[in-house]
Amino acid sequence: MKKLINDPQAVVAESVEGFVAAHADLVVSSGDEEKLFVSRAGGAVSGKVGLVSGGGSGHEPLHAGFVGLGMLDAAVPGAVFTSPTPDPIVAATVAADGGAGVLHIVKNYTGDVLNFETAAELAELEDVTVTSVIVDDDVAVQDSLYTAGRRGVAGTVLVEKIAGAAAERGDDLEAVAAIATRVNENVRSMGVALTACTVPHAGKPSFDLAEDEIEIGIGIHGEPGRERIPAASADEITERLLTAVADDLQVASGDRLVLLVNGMGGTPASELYIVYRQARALLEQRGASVERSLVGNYVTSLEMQGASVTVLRLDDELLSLYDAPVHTAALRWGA
Amino acid sequence: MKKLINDPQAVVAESVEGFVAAHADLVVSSGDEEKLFVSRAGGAVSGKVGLVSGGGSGHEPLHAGFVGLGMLDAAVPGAVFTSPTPDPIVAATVAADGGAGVLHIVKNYTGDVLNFETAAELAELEDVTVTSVIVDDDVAVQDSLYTAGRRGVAGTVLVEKIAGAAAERGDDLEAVAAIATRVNENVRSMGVALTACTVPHAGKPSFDLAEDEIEIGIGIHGEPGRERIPAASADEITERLLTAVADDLQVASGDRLVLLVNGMGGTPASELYIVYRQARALLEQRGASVERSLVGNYVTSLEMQGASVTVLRLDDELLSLYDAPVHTAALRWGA
Amino acid sequence: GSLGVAWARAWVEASADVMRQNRMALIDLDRAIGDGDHGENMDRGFTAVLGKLQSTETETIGDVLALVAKTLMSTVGGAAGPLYGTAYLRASKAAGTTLDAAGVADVLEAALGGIVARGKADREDKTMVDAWGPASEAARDVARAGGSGVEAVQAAAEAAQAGAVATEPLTARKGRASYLGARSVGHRDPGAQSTALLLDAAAAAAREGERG
Amino acid sequence: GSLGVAWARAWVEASADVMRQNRMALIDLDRAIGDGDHGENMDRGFTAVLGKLQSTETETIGDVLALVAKTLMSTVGGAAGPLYGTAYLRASKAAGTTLDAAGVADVLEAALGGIVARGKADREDKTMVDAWGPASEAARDVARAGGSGVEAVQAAAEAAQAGAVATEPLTARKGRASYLGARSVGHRDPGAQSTALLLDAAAAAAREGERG
Ligand SMILES: Nc1ncnc2c1ncn2[C@@H]1O[C@H](COP(=O)(O)OP(=O)(O)O)[C@@H](O)[C@H]1O
Ligand SMILES: Nc1ncnc2c1ncn2[C@@H]1O[C@H](COP(=O)(O)OP(=O)(O)O)[C@@H](O)[C@H]1O
Ligand SMILES: [Mg+2]
Ligand SMILES: [Mg+2]
Ligand SMILES: [Mg+2]
Ligand SMILES: [Mg+2]
Repeated sequence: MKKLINDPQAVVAESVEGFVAAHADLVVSSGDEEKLFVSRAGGAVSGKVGLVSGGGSGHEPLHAGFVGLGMLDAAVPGAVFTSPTPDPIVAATVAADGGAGVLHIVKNYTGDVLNFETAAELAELEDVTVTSVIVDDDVAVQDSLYTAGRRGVAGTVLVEKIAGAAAERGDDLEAVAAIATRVNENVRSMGVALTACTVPHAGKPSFDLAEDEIEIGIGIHGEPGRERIPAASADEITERLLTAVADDLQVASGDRLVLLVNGMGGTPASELYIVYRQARALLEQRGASVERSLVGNYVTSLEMQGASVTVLRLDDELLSLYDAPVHTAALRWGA
Repeated sequence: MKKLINDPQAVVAESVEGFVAAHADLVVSSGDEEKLFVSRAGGAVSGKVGLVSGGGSGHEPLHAGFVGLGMLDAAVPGAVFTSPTPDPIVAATVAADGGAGVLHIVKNYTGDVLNFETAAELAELEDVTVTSVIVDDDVAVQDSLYTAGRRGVAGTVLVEKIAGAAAERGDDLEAVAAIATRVNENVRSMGVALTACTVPHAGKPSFDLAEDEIEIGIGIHGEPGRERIPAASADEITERLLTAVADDLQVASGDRLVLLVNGMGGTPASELYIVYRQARALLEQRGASVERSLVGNYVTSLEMQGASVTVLRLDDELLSLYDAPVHTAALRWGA
Repeated sequence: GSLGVAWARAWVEASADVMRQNRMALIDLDRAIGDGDHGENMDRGFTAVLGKLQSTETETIGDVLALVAKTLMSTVGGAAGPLYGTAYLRASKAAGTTLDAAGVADVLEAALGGIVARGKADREDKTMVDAWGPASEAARDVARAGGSGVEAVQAAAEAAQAGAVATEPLTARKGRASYLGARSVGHRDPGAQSTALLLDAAAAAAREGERG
Repeated sequence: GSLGVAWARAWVEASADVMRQNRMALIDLDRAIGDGDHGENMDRGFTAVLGKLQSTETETIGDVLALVAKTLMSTVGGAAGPLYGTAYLRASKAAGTTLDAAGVADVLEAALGGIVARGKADREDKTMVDAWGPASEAARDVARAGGSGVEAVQAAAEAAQAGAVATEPLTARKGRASYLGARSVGHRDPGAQSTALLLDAAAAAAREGERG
């Protein structure tokens, strides 16, 4: 394992320190190592619903990179690939509350769900009204009442963007939660890994992949995927991902879409655009139109090589919220 | 070698196809495989000095990701790590000319210099006035009359940004070239690689690095660096890079700086922020102040793991040009 | 044969020890069917617990277990943090001043109840429930048979280890391993194994207490 | 013993062949002290040249070499593209209808002059100049000694190969290998090697022409 890090235990703290120093116009850190969170430089916006997300670190720019105007109010980074504990979530929730309540955007992992659940209860004790929306867009995982259900992956960015815009325009907590839920219902993702990643404190790759194998349906925590198949061309891999996503979402002719091709951290941009090219072509073959696109590293797995394809079905309102101004470290337009 | 590609020979063409499809609001492709270039969607801006850059592919988002308002007018992607030939450079130059002449921003590699040189001569035959600025910010390489001189690396982004702003405000060709030269004179960079990268058509890593070795002073073409040393902590590596950069630039107390920590393509954002944290601290120890920061993948070497540190000394004019609006696929603010 | 606050403190110390020693083994189990952090999480948690314990007076078993609960909840994170946190919290409430075999069974059942309440896993879902379940049953059996508290802990530890081993052929239906479906077969659940290790530490502390 | 347009065409065909066959070897030389693309660049260039040649009538050696020049210039890129492009362009201008030994020497000197004009490398800078230089001198020697055109090409090819080998102990001062400084020592310059291969193709074509 070679990484640009110092003490493996200090990775998150040092990285957040660098992050808030580099983006001091946008964000501040709580500074408290026991209750570490990142929030908007200006503090809570009075009267606005606060948006808080978080989860294990290692997925940067998620979530701290999306704190700012039109998106999150606070982000809580756990240890690498480990959900944060309730305490910092509570602290972030209190900090994000502008009096209109706080929406927790939680990716569907047992750990995230349980820790945010406890935090929500504790925050209510501090007189903050909390509603939670669970993001579960990963079609690689079978959705079933008898399992942990689908994971939340790159679709989370679109939930955060669009719910953030709803909060910014003044929607109340219930309405923001409803928008977030609507985005989650209309977004699907699936990913592939060409290589594993190495968690700093583990010091070994999260799984072993032969030189001619890839993992289809990979999660964002270095957890193994749905199946291991022989390496294939970008077009073939993309077709596999896109087909699973579009079938599950039942993409139909006339649908207006956002297409997000997300890098897992170690993939060159040029390869993401090759994936994008094919994904878009396949969507257009279905008669759908790609109205907006994002291509880049948004929800990563450390230095993993690979990509995920996310499709969101738009309606007029979602599109206008998507287009609304956003100014964060990792996403910026209109502001 | 596992990559998200189809035919290794088609990587550049397919990637550019995806890129212009994803950013159709900003850019178009010439479409001509023999004379491939990317230019602003609106065409040349009448009366404005045109900015053209280019070079081997594999450094994305450089250069096509910087085509748009306030930055480049056209970018010419060669084969992976191979300077483009004169023909597409000429075509891009003609396309970028709004009647006020064209500035070529050329990274200092023998191939780039020679091909742009020929292209400039040929473009003059088509009645386009061309001036060239050579970027050579890499302090890892000894500057000497008797060698190829220093390489152009991540500092190129700052040259393109600031010269682009000068062109956008209406400076004439000579003035834009003077600004570009001033940026180049005030910018220095140095990089490190933890892993090599693999050129698609070569199919093998560009060099072999043991599990406990790193390359200091790496170039952006997978060419080996200045020296190979045992793996070290992020803080130690950063100090090595920053010291070389700051000494060469003679950073002094009171200097106002841009600090760019650039990822080589396969490095997690979290690690870049750890490097940033230390680089900034060391600059502040020298009494300098970091006025603006960029942290991310700007000038990459495919999937190489590693980073480079770039420091630009600002004056009032350079700062205001840096802050001027820019709207490209990879850099956006104020527009 | 009964267990008191000294045992509880010794258990925590032994737990911190065993988590440190098995850190990499648990990471490796979690790498296979999860995300490779379980050993790190538990080690971080019990290191913190040990620190807290050393600077805290405790009068009852319940005090000790409550301290463990709070500290794990606020330092472990992930799925294991809230689950173990709730387990120890419920256990702390169930614990009397000293534990005979029935008391041990009550405590383990309370812990199990907390885990199930939070995680909603059934037996054979390939989670830590598959260690806590057999453990509490074994303790209850010892109580019914008239054995001692120490014997109950010993039986619980053995049953937990057997339960952890028995997760190997199962297909995971809860937690991160469930994403793997059939590919989770053949691997031991890391949380079940950490449970077995913790109960083994409990048994070792009990045996030490007998001797000392 | 003189060389005409048929030889020039045969040379190009042999060149395309030899670049294809040595693609990976040249990539490997360039990986060691450069960026690993020289074999790919040369193969791409000469594949294009071959295609063009097959669809183009050529009357003189100069026609053939001019076509090579233009095509390399517009397909190779990198440092080698303009350098070889200029070399063949100057060579095409220097070439008479047939080449005796002096004619061969003139052509090679012209090529060398083009490369030096563009690349500003001196001898022993560890570049293709270290192959073209000895090659043109060897051809001139043959001419002075009264040898034939075929003999001149043969001698040039041998000198180029020796020159390429002789780059190994040198420290690079031009091109990408110069970034390595002392670490470039011990590796053969890829461009010098491709020059040697091209001149070897020229000699092979000349021998074939003698026989045929
Ligand atoms: N729903 C659940 N019920 C009971 N135990 C669970 C549940 N989900 C996960 N676990 C336990 O948690 C363990 C994983 O803990 P850990 O690796 O620390 O957290 P994470 O899965 O968040 O990375 C699993 O091995 C399993 O025993
Ligand atoms: N200034 C120069 N003069 C002569 N030859 C040069 C010069 N610079 C580079 N070369 C030659 O070019 C070769 C490299 O070509 P190539 O790998 O195709 O281009 P690049 O270096 O741009 O990747 C070197 O091996 C060397 O022989
Ligand atoms: Mg985890
Ligand atoms: Mg090259
Ligand atoms: Mg885990
Ligand atoms: Mg090369």
